[in-house]
Amino acid sequence: MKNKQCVAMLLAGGQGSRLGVLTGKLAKPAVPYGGKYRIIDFPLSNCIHSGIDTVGILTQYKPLELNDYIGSGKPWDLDRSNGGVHILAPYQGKEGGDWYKGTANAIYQNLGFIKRYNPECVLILSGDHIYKMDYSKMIEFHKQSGADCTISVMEVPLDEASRFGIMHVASDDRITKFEEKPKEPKSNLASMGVYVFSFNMLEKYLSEDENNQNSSNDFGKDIIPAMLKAGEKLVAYRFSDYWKDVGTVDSLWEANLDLLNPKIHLNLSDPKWKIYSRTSELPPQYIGKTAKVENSLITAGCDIAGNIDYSIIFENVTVEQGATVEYSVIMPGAVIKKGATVRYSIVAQNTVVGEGATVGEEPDYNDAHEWGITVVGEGVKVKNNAVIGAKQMLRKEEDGETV
Amino acid sequence: MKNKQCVAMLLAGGQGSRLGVLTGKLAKPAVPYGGKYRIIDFPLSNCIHSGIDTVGILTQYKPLELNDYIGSGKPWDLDRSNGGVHILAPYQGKEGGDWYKGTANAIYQNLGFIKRYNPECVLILSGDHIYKMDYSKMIEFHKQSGADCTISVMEVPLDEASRFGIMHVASDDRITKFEEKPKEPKSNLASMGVYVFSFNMLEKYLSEDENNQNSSNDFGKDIIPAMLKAGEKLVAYRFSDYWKDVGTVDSLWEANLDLLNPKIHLNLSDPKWKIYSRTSELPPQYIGKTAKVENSLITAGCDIAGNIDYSIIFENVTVEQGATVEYSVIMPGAVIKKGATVRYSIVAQNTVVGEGATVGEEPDYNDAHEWGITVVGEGVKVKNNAVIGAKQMLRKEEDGETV
Amino acid sequence: MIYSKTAGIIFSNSNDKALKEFTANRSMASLPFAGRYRLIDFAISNLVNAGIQNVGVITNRNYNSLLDHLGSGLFWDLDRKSGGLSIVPPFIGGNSKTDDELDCILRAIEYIKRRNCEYVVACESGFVANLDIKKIVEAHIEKKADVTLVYREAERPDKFAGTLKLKVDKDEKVASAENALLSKTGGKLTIGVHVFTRSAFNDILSTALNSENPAISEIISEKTGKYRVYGYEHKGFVGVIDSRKSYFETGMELLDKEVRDDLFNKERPIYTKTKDDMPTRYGLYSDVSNSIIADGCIIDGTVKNSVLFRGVRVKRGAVVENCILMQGVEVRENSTLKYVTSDKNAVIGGKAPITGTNRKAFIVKKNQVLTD
Amino acid sequence: MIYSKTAGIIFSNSNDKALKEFTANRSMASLPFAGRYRLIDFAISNLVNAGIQNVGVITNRNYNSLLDHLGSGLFWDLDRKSGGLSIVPPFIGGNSKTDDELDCILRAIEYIKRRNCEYVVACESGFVANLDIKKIVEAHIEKKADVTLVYREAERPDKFAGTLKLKVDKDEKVASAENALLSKTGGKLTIGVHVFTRSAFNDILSTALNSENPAISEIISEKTGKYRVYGYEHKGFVGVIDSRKSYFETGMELLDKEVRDDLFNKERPIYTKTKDDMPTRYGLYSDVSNSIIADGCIIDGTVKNSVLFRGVRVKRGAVVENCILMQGVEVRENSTLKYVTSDKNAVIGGKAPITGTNRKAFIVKKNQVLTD
Repeated sequence: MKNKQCVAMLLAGGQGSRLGVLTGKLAKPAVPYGGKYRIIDFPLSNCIHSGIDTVGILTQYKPLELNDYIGSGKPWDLDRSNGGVHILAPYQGKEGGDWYKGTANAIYQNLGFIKRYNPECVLILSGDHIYKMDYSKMIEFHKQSGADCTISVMEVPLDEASRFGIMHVASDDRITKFEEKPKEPKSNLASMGVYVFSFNMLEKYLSEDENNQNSSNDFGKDIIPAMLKAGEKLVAYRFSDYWKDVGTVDSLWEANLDLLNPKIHLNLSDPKWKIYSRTSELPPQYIGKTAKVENSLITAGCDIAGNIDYSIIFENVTVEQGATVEYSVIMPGAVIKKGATVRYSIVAQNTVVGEGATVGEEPDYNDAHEWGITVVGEGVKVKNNAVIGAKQMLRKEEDGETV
Repeated sequence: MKNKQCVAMLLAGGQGSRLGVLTGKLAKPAVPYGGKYRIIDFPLSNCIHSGIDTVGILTQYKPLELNDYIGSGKPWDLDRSNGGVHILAPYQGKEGGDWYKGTANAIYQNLGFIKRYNPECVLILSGDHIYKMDYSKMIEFHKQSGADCTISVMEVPLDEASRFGIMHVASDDRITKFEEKPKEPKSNLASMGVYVFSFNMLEKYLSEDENNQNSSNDFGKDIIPAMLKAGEKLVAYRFSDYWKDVGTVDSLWEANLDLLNPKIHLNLSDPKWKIYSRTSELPPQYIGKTAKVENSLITAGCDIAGNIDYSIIFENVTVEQGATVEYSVIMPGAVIKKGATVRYSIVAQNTVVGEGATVGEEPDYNDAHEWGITVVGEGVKVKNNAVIGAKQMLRKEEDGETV
Repeated sequence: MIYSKTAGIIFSNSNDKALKEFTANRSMASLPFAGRYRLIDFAISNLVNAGIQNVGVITNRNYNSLLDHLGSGLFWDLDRKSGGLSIVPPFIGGNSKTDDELDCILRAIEYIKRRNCEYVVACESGFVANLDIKKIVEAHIEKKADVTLVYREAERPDKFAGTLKLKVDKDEKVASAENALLSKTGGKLTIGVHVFTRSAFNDILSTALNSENPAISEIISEKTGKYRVYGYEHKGFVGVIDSRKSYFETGMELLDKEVRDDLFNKERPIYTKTKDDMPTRYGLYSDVSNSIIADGCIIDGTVKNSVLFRGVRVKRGAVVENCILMQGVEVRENSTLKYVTSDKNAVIGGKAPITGTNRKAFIVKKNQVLTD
Repeated sequence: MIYSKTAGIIFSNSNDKALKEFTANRSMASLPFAGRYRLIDFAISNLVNAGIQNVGVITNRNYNSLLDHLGSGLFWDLDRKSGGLSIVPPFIGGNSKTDDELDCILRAIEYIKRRNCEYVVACESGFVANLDIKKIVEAHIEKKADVTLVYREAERPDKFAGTLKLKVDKDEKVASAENALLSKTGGKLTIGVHVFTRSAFNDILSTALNSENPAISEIISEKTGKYRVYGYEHKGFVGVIDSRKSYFETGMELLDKEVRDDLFNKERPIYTKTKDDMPTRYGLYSDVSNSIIADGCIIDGTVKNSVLFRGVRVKRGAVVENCILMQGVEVRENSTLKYVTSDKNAVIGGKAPITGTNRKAFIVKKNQVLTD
């Protein structure tokens, strides 16, 4: 193997339980987004555009569909003779094997993979964020500042800071303190979950962490605090473009609809920074005589005869005459039957919303606490004329029952 | 996914402990063979030549090098948009995950993978046999005979039969009884570890086996006996070409040297049935002025100045002037220094045999019990003038000590 | 298994002349069609969907765009170790049209010589159809035919030189095959997809090589008695692109759901080179009906009864009706286009409406800027 | 990072005429060399080893074998989504040699126009060397050169039309660059690898397009004063294949360990299309010394001071000395070959020895059967 300046390790093993039925059969990074993408398309496309051609993807939860999606890495130009994309599942050695115990342990178990490329630094990424970022600039910053670890951060409103890992920095942006979801945050610099480590430091702290029986083997909870305590140089790298964690149903819905908001700058078709994805062979979409389509994204293979407004429609979706889809995300292969109404909902793959059914409700701002996005899980068949209220989550039963 | 007539599942998860130091860092199917191949090249090449383009490889032990070796499957023409080669490692679902408990359990855990292709039948293969076989003929035989399971068998000398799984058959080759390594064999039909199952039967018996707490979840020990007991139709498919289990050091050595035996028909360069492998970029071999080479296979990148007889020399091997290699297998990157002698040995990757050292001994037929092939493990450095006797197995110590 | 015994040949330049507005710098095979395809995608996909893994594309002139489109054959799963997609470029170019034709036939013979196949499916490039080649080859084998000619029932003959008008008996055996140009009425017309047994292929092509008019169809027509020639009717949709009029009409036929369902049969998908386009973005002012729209478009105007290729932009207030707009065309604000066929990357729009007619679409050339 | 700012161009037909025995049906770039390579492998690998990911190969005549060799660029890791390896085939063939040369230059300009690069490394096809292109481009940037000409110190000029003989100052700035053919003595001779800044590349090639003698070297020679032209000496091995004599001699130089170690530098491997050959099989009667042997050979005779390509068979009792035998050559039982250079797949052998001399190797043509 030829040496690589930087190897990226993408943590894709989480169960994503806050996405509920959407991750029933799928690892979170494989969840569809934006009409034709999967979440993982973003870090992978960022890597290749940043000149990083060696990426390890750490999987352990429901990896089959994700593995197939990644395949040889061709769609992201990551099929390389030297380097390229590698799926790293837990494995057994002479003394048996371990599942990945935490984010840090997952990387620890694959230090052998990283060592083969003898990199100067390692980029740690997550599989659940939507953003476009030139990692090469961050790596350059890491080298220039002589840091042991560089953490990308962005400013968030102080009243939202308690949802994030929060950095305190000195005037030179050197990190002085890290708090995981502080109750009373004193800084508004949130970690984006993107780290650059000098490889020797990463190896040292992962090994120490592994020997610490009390550790939860997590980057945020264990590795970063240990490095700070030992006085290593950790530096914040500021990022100010679009970035969104899509770990919850609401944030996934929001991130989709952000694509329709002209004020939000997330251009997926910039020829210099395209977001690549694996696509299937489908004829172009057909917009029928009775259709009315406004302010929406619609994808190949769709057959639209109904009304679509402010929605993201994935490939192969059928919306029949008289049906209405508003403020919703309709994933591949769904069928919205005649006269049905879908609002403020995420409708997963291969579902059917029966004739005249109503799914989702618009927000009632007097009772915002009770309101929420409705999710129709993969393969669910909603009966004709059924009424499904706000914040419902419909799961397909084993026997294929309809609801 | 388009339907496939047959999906192959290749069991590559075994630890291969009988190969000792040769599988210290490697899964058995990744062990080098024949000057430029790995064992797994044989079943994979057989698959593609038999028209089977969908192969699941079940791994769990030290899979890193094997995964890299397989990659996208390109060298075997198994990089396909629909089908192709897939590495199937154990994974976690909602309720946690399990390592593969046995060969049958490994397939059971991946029934979901098979189902996507909706095949008529499933071909079960092992990753530790050297043979060329047209599986399409066996599958055709399976269909013609209306069997639920077809097991390929070959005749072995009766006095060796106790090393194999032995089939008893009626006159129509229907299997009546199966004995795993019988002490007093009454039949000489040995199972080659190649099975064709009708998919519905495979699914049924794997599911039943999974619910049986007492099962060891093994094809030979559990599934086949259960099917026989239930009166299913199991048929033997006779094979009479070259086939060798390379599960032990001696058999691996023998199988290598078989390539030099003109009486043994195993042509690796038949243009109609080439054995494909992933190769690295190396210049041609150079045979020097002082070299003497007879009855051997030598591969790209070698620099030979010594004497080679009856040996298999892998790529990038250096044999210095005055060194002698006889009846041996020298794996990639090994260096045999001036005046050293290597006989009846397997010398693994990236080893150094020091000047004047002697490794291995010729058989003493009076004491054949004590004699055996010597193995120098990966990375071992044998000191100058050291004398290493027969049947030794040298392992590299963690601190890189020489022996 | 048919797939391993059959090879495919595609003549990529056949009938280039029929549509010279769009084939000045591309072959017929690389003519864009149906929003995201090129004509050759239909021929290759038909072959691949029958399991055929050896496809030779005989190129002649203007094949840069075709090379770029086909690449290594990856998108058709034909980037294979042995076989797969082969581009068969010309030997040193000839001096005349006849030289070129001879060279194509010679290369087709050479290509097949190196394949280990019993049957050859040879395709011209002027048609659009989703053919079940597997069934056609099976019928060829069952009837022990030397040649099987795929045909359609049509009311009018197309304008291709190579089209044959067949008379067949009850068993589909061809009694006569005449140059369809000599006839003014329709009937059973070949579509340029022929199945040959290997020996008949060699025989017929070698005969063509040595005859004054080096056309395969000519030889088949002359020698119908000598070989076992059968017909095979394709009952599904066949689009024949033999003029700019038929290009426009065939494009418009796609607005019919039955035509789309037949052509984009889910069991036999049509493969093409994929690009990384976004989904199509419909703006606040978009008003689209009865149209085929490829991905990557941005539409904020009115689009009716039209076919829009990848990356077309229709600005606010623009009206596009009965148009075929190829990749990357930009329609300016408040302009009106009716019955326009535009080649790639044109910029169109202005105060005066740009209109063709049902019988004669207005043509805009590649990269043309047509504004006022 | 240099790699993203630099594109490579390879002229695959340069100096085809120099070696017409072996380039009647192939380009210079696809000439087999060193047991398993073709000349172009050295140029492409040099570019790829510097991290360059955009390589255009300008083809002209006889490029079928080259197309087959290069495929999608997979073996050089150049089968990329954007960029990677591009074959740039001729537009419609010209009528004269000058037309062809103009067409090549025009296509080189067009290729670079579409790349987003600041530097261009242009390579001719007649040389064999393992160059550190990264260092050469770095030197070019550091010196703020417009053009950097890679040269070697040589005793005699080669016979290539485009070779320049340089005079350089202490800082390697070129004072004069003259057509080396006009000089009978050696010196600092270019090897056909030039680095250009983008603007100089366009300037010089456009000037060539409009001049009577459309040769890039000619323009550089004339305009040395106008541009910042620097030399860069490659001190490692350079083989120049300008005649059948030099082909033979350069092949034999590989028997020198120092030459091999330099050319097959482990840090910068030479990539080529891989085949699935077995290891080479040495029989009971083999006697081999001082020879380069590719995989897939079967040797049961005597081989000395020779280069054997993939799949050569030397039967029992045969003697092969000072020979270069290309892929698939078969040497019959008990025959003797001395100073023979054989093209692919020949069958050689008989009672009488077949011998050339040190100065003039005996040539056997592709597929020739030379037995008695």
